[in-house]
Amino acid sequence: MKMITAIVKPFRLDDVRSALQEIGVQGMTVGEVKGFGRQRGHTELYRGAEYQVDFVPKAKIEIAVADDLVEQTVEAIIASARTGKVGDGKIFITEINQVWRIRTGETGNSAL
Amino acid sequence: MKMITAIVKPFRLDDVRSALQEIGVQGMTVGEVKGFGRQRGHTELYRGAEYQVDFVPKAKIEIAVADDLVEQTVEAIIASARTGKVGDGKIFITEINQVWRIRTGETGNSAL
Amino acid sequence: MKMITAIVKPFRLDDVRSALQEIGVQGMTVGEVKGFGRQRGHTELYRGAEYQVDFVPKAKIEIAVADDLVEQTVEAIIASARTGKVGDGKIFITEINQVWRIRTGETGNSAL
Amino acid sequence: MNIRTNFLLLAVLLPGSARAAGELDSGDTAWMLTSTALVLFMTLPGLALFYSGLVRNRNVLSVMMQCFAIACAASVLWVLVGYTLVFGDGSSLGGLTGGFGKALLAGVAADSVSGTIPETVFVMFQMTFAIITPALIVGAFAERVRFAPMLVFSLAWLLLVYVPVAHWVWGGGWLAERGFMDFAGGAVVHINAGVAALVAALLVGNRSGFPTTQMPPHNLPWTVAGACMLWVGWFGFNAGSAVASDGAAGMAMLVTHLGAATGSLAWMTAEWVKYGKPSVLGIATGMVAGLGTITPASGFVGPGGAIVIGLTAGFVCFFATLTLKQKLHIDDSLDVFPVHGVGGMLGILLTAVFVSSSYGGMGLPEGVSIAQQLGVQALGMVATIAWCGGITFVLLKAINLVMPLRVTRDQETEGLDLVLHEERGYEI
Amino acid sequence: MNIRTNFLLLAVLLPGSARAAGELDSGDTAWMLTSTALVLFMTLPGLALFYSGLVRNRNVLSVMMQCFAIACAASVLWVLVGYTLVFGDGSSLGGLTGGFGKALLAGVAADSVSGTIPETVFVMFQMTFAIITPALIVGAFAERVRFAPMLVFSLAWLLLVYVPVAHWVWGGGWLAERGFMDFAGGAVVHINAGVAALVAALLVGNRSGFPTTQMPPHNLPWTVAGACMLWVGWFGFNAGSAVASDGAAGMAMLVTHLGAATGSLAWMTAEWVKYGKPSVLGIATGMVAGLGTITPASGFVGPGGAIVIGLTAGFVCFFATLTLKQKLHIDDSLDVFPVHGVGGMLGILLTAVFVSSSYGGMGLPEGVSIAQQLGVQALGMVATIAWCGGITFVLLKAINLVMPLRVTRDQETEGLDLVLHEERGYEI
Amino acid sequence: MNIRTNFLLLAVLLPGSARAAGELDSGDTAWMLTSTALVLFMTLPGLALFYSGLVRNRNVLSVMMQCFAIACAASVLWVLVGYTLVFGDGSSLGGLTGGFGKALLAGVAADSVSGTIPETVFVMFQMTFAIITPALIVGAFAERVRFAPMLVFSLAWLLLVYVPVAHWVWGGGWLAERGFMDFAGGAVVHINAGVAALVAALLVGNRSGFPTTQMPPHNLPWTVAGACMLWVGWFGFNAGSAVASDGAAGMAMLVTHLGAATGSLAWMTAEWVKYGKPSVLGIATGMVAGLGTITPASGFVGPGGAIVIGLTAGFVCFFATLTLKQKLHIDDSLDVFPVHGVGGMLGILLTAVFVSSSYGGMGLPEGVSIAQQLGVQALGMVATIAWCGGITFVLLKAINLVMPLRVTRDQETEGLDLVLHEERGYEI
Ligand SMILES: Nc1ncnc2c1ncn2[C@@H]1O[C@H](COP(=O)(O)OP(=O)(O)O)[C@@H](O)[C@H]1O
Ligand SMILES: Nc1ncnc2c1ncn2[C@@H]1O[C@H](COP(=O)(O)OP(=O)(O)O)[C@@H](O)[C@H]1O
Ligand SMILES: Nc1ncnc2c1ncn2[C@@H]1O[C@H](COP(=O)(O)OP(=O)(O)O)[C@@H](O)[C@H]1O
Repeated sequence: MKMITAIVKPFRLDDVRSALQEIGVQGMTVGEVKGFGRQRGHTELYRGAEYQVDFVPKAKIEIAVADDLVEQTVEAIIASARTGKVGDGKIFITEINQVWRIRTGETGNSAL
Repeated sequence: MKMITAIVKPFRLDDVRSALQEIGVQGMTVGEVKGFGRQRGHTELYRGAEYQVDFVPKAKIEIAVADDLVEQTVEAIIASARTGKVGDGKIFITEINQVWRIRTGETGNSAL
Repeated sequence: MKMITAIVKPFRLDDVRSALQEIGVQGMTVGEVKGFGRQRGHTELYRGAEYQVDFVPKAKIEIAVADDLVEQTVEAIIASARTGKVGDGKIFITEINQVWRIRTGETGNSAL
Repeated sequence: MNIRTNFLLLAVLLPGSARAAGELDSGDTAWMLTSTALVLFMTLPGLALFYSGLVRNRNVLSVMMQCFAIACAASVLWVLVGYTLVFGDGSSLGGLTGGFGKALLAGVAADSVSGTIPETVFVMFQMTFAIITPALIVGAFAERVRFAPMLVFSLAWLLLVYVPVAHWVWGGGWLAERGFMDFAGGAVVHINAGVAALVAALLVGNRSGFPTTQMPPHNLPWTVAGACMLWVGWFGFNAGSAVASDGAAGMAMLVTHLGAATGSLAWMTAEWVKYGKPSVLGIATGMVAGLGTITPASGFVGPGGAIVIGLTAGFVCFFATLTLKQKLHIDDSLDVFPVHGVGGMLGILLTAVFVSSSYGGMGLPEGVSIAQQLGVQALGMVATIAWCGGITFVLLKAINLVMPLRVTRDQETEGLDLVLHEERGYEI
Repeated sequence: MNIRTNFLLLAVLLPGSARAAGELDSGDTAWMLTSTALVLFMTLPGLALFYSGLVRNRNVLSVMMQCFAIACAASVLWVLVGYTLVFGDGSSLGGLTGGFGKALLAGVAADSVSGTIPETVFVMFQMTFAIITPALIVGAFAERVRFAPMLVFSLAWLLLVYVPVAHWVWGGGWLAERGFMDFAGGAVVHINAGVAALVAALLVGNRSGFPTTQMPPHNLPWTVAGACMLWVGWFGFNAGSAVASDGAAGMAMLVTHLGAATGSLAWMTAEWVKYGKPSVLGIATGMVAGLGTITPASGFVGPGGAIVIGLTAGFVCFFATLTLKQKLHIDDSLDVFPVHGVGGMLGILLTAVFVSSSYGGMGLPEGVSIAQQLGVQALGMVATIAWCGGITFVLLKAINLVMPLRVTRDQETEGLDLVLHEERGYEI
Repeated sequence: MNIRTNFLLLAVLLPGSARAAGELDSGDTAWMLTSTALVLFMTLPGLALFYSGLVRNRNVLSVMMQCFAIACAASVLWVLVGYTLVFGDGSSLGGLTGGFGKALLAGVAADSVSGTIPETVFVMFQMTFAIITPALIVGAFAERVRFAPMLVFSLAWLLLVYVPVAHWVWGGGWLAERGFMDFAGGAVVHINAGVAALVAALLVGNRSGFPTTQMPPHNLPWTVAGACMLWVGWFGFNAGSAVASDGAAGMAMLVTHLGAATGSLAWMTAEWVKYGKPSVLGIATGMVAGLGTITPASGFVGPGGAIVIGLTAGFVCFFATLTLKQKLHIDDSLDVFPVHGVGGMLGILLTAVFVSSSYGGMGLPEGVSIAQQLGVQALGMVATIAWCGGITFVLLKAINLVMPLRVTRDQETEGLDLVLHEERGYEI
C-alpha cells in the first residue's frame, strides 16, 4: 500500500477531488499548508513598509491507495492539478506498512 | 521506529490523547485536516442556494513510537477514537529511518 | 530520496527557512500543528475556571531532499531551530519512493 | 416611585424639566429617539456579539440567530399586545396587566404625546427593553437548544413574565403603587432574565461534557467588542429611562458609567488577587455586572452611591459566578444568573440605601425610611423571583412536552450552526 | 409631497412642530446631528461589514476599501457640486438638476438655517445618503473589479444618476411637483442602487466559477454584525428624514423598525418552509429587504401598513433573489438588485396604498385617490429605472474602454486584497 | 478663545444659541448626552478594535485590556480629582491646575447647570476625553509592556500631564487667557498623546525583532471596523465640543467630516504614487490623521479650510510615519506620534491660518493677525510638547525603577495574552 502526498494549488483542490472520485478513489485527507519553492510569493504593504512574503498557500492531499492504483492516481492528480505555471506542486510516494479502519478494525486494502 | 498516523473525529482528540498518555506515549503532533470518505458531508444554505460540502473536519495525530509499542498504541487509538459510526477514521503505519531531538541532538528511540 | 519532517517552535520558522536556503534547499512545505510532549502547556482562565491547555503550537516543516543532502539539512535545522529549552522539537526521516513535479511531469531528484 | 409613570411628578422635582407634560419637547424627543437606537444597539449587535464570542466556533451563528429572531418576533408581539398590557390605561386580568385599549397600538398616532415626547417614541423605547430581556436569557442554554421551541418560549415568556412584571413596576401596577423603585429595570429586566436563566439551565440540563470538558470562548475580541457596545448602549437604557433630556438623564448617565467602571475594576481586582492575573473577559464581565446592578438605582443615587454599588457588584457577581459554575456545577452557560440575576437583586436592595439623601441620593419620599424602602424593595424582588421562577418552570416543562427543547447529543457535537441553520460561521 | 422640501408644510400638519421654520430648534438639530452620525454609521462600518463578510477571505479588504474610498470621495464631490445640484435654488441643465448657486457650499455659513436646523447639518445629513447609495452598488461586482475604474464609476454615477434623481424627488424637481412620495429614498437610494447593480453585474460578468463553484461567505458573524448596524443606523436614515425631532420622526422610527422585524420574519419563514431550516443570513437579508422597502413609505404609513409592507418585502425579495441567482444565473454577487432594487420598487408602489388613511396612513393629499397616487409612484419608479439603467450602462461601457473594469482571471484567483492592495485580511 | 469656557461669549456670536446660559436647554442636552456616548464609543470599542487588529494574534487581548482598564480607572480618577483640577473654580498648584472645590464632584447635583446643559453631562463629556487620551498612548508600546506598570503610568500621566494641559487650554488657564485656540483637543489630546507615545517608545525600546522581522497586522478588517467607529464617534468629539446643538456644532461636524475624507484621500494618493497600490490600512490611517489634525480647528474653520487641512494632514503624516519607522527605526508600534502627534501640531498651527475669515473661517478675534495667532499657537504647542515630554520621561523612568515596564523576551515571544492575562484571542 502506498501513501500519495500531493502539494497542489488550493483553488485546484476541487478539480483534483473530482478527478480522483472519477477513478474510484474513495477517500483522502486534506490539510492547509504554506509552500516555499520556485514560485515567488508576493509583497505586502504596511503603512509604508513593503515586505516580501515568501510562503504561498497550498493544499496538501494525502491518499492511501493499493499498490496497483498508484500510477493511475498520480496521473489523475497531475492532469487535474496542472496549470502549467510555476508552483503547481509536487507528488510524493511513500510506503505504508499497515492500515486500520477505526470503525471496524479492518486492516489492509479493505480498510481504505 | 514507526510513525503512526491516525485520522480521527476531532471531538475524540482529547480521549485519544488521554488513552495514549495512559499507555505511556510521551509525545504526539496534531493537525487540523479535512477528510473525504464514506462519511457524508453536510448541506449548506446560502440565500436560497443549497449546496453539498463533502469535506468533514478531522484531526490528524502523528505519533512516533518504538517498533515494539506499535500494536499497543494502535489498540489504544482504536479503543478511544471509535464511535462505531461511519467516519471514525484510519490509522496508517509508516517506517521512520531516523529521528533527532533538536534540543539535545539525541537520536533513536531515546529522542522520542 | 528522503522526506525530512521537522517539528519546531513557530517563531523559529523564519530562521530555519533562512538556514535551509543558505545550504541550497529549494523548497519546503510548512503546516501549523499542535504539539504534545515534555514541554508544558499553559493555564487559561475563563470566568474563574482555570484549566490546563496541554497542546503547544508548533510548525511542521517537510523537506524532500536527495539522499546525500540529508545530513547537511538535518544539521542546518538543528542549528537554526534550537533554543536549548524543552520543546525544541523533533526531526524524522522517512523514505520517499518517488516524486513528481506536477508542472512538468519530471520525476526523481530533478523534480525537487 | 417610578420615572416612567411619574414623569409629571418628577418634572417638578428635577432640574430642566420646566416643560409641561402633554406638550412635545423636541430636545426630550431627540434624546429618546437616540436612546431607542442605543438600546436596540445593545441587543443588535451588542449582546449578539458578547454572547456569540463566548460559545464554541460551531455555535456562533445559532446564538446570533436567537438574538436576532427574538428581536424581530418580540417587536411584533409588543406592538400587538405587549405595549397595551404594560402601559394601557386601566387594568386587565385582575390587575396583573394593563388594559387592552391600546392593543395593535390603537389610538397611537403620529401626534399622540406621552409626557413630552411622541407616544410612538415611548412605544419604541419600551419595545427595546422587551427585546433585550428575553434575549439575555438565551445565554443560559446556549449551544444545546433547538431553535423553534426557543422562539416559542421567548415569546410566551415575554407575555407571561415580562409583561406583567413590567406592568407592576412601570405601568402603574401594584408595585408602583407601593413605591417600588426600579429606575431602568433591575427587577423587570435583570432579575427576570437571571431567574429565568437559572430555571432554564436547570431544566435544559448541562451541555454534554460539562464541567469536565473545557469549553473556552472561540473569539474573545468579539466578546469584548460586544461588551463595549453594551456599555455605550446602556447610556440609552438608563439615561433614556429619565424619558427626558435633562439633569435626571445626566445624573443617570454619570452613575451608570461609574457603575460600569467600578464593577470592572472590582472584578479585575478579584481575579488579580485570586489567580494572580486579570483577564479581559473578567474585566468585561465585571462591567456588565456593574451595569446590571446600577440599573435599578440609576435615577435615584449619586456618584458616591454608584461607586459603592459598582464595586459591590463586581465582587459579589464574581463569587456568584464561581459558586454556580465551579461549585454547584450548574451550566448556566454564559453566566446569566450570577451576573444579571444576582446583580439585579443587589441593585434593587442597594437602591433603598443609596437613594437616601444621607448617602448622596435623590432622596427618599417624604416620611419613608431606608428600612421601609428596603422592605418594599425586598417585596418587589421576591415577587419578581417567585412569579418569574414559577411561570418559567411551567412554561419550559409544557413546551418540552410538545417540542423537545434539546438537540440530540450527536447534533450537539456537530454544532447547532450546521444542524439547525445549515451554515458555518467562518471560512477563514 | 416630500418631507425634505416641504417641511414647512408638514410643520403645520404634524405634531410637535410648532417651531417656525427659519428659526433654529436645538432639539431638531440634536436629532439631525445624531441622524447624520447614524447614517454614516450605516456605511462605515455597517455596510462595509455586511458586504465584506459575504465575500471570500481573499477579497475581504477590497470590499471594505471600496466602501471606504467611496465614502471619502463622494463626500468631497458632494460639497463641491453635489449638494447644490440637488438642493440649490433654481435649476440647471434644463431642470435635470438644481442651480449652481451653492457650489463649493457658497453661502452655507455656520449661521445658515434650513428649516429649523443649521444648513450645515442638512448638508451633512444629505451627504450621508450620497455616500451610501454608490456604496450599495459595489455588492454587485464584488470580488472581480479593479479599484480605479470602480472609483471613477462611483463618482460619475453619483453625479449623473444620483444627483438628478435626488433633485427630481427631494430637490423640488418634476417628480416632487407631481406629488411623488419617497420619504427616505426608495427610488433615490434603493431603486437607483439596485438597478445600477443589475446593469453592472451584467456588464462586468459573473465571477469566474459562478455558478458551479460554491462561494460561501467567509465570515458570517461579521456580516450579521454589519446587518445589525444597518438596522440601528436606519433609524437615522428614515426617522432623520423627518428633518425634525417630533411625532413624524417618531412614527417613522416605529414603522421602520416594524418593516425590519417583519421582513426578517417573512424571509425566515420562507426559508423554513422551503428548506426546512431558517438561516441567520436569511433573517438578516430579510431585515435589509424590509428596511429597503419601508424606506419610501416610512413617513407616510402607520404600523399596520408597515407590517404588511415588511412581510411582503421579505417574501418577494426572497423569491427575487432565488430567481436572479439560481434561475437566471446573473451574478449580482451580494444580491443588491433583488434586495434593494426589488424592495425599493415594492415600497414605492405600496406607499400609494398604505399612505391612505383608510389603511392607517398619514393620508393622501386632498382629492388624490390611491389609484392616482399609484400612477404617480409608477411614473417615478419607471423614470428612475430608465434613467439609472441607461446612464449606468453607458457609463460602464465608456469607462471599460479607457480602463478595463475587471481584473484578470489569475488575479481573481489570487484575490483582490493581495493583487490590488498588497494586503491580507487575516493572519490568525 | 475656547469654546468650553467661553460658550457664553460664543452664544452671542454664533447662530442658534439664543438660549441664555445657566438655563438648561433640552436640545443642547440631548446632543451632549449623545456626544458623550459617541466619544466613549471611540475608545470602546473603536480604538480597542483599531489598535488590537494591528498587533499580532497573540497580543490582541492585551491591547483591548489596556484600553478597557484605562477607561475604567481614568473614569474614577476623573470623578475624584480630574474634573476639579481642570474645570474647578480658581486655581491650585500655582495656576498649573484648577481649584480643588469640586473634588469628588462636590456640589455637582442633578440640577447643577453648566452653560445650557446639566453639569453632570459636562463632567461626563469631558471624562470621555480623559479616557481616550491615555488610551491612545498604548499604541506606542503595544506587544511588550506589563499590565500593572502600564496602568500606573496611564493614571499618573493623566494626572500630571493631561490634567494641567487641559486646564491651561480649556479650564481658563494661561493658554486660554492668551487666546490659544484648540477647539476639541489638538494639543490637549493629540499632541499630548503623540509626544508621550514617542517618549514611551524610546524608553521602552523596540519590540524584539524590530525592524527586521515583519509584524503584519493580524486582523485588518477588525482594524478598519475600529477606524470607522472612530470616524463616527469623532462627530461627538468635535461637534460635541461646541457644547450646544447649534450652527457651531453643525459646522464642526461638517469640517470634521471633510478633514477625515480628505486625509484619507491624501494618504491613499501618497501610497498609490509611491507604491503603485493604495491599501485599506493606508486610507484608514489617513482618516485618523485627517481627524486628528482637524480637531483643534474644527470650531474655527470653514469647509475650504478643512479640505486643505485634511489633505495636508494625509501627506505630512504619511511621510512622518515612513520617516519614524523606516528611517529612524523607532518602534512607536502603532504610529501614535507620526499620526496623532504630528497631526495635532499641524492642526494647531493651521488653525491660526484658516480661522481667518479671509480663508473662510469664523474669524480671528478683533485686532489679532494671523501671524500673531500663529505665535500663540506655536507657544501653546511648544509648551505642551515640553511639559508632556518632560513629565512622561521622568514618570516612565521612575516607574521602571519600581516595576519593570517590559516583559521578558520569552514572554514577548509567547505573547502577552497568555503571559499576562491567561487567555487566548481565538479558538477558530
Ligand atoms: N523539496 C521540497 N520539499 C517539500 N515540498 C516542496 C519541495 N519543493 C517544493 N515543495 C512544495 O511544492 C510547492 C511548489 O513548488 P515550486 O518550486 O514553487 O514550483 P513547482 O512545483 O512548479 O516546481 C512549494 O510551494 C512547496 O509547497
Ligand atoms: N484512502 C484514504 N487516504 C487517506 N485518507 C483517507 C482515505 N480514506 C479515508 N480517509 C480519511 O479517513 C476519514 C474517514 O473515512 P470514511 O471513509 O469517511 O469513514 P470510515 O473511517 O468509517 O471508513 C476520511 O474523512 C479521510 O480523512
Ligand atoms: N513521539 C512523538 N511523536 C510525534 N511528535 C512528537 C513526539 N514527541 C514529541 N513530538 C513533537 O515534538 C514537540 C516537542 O517535544 P517535547 O517533548 O515537548 O520537547 P523536546 O523536543 O525538547 O523533547 C512536541 O510538541 C510534539 O509536537
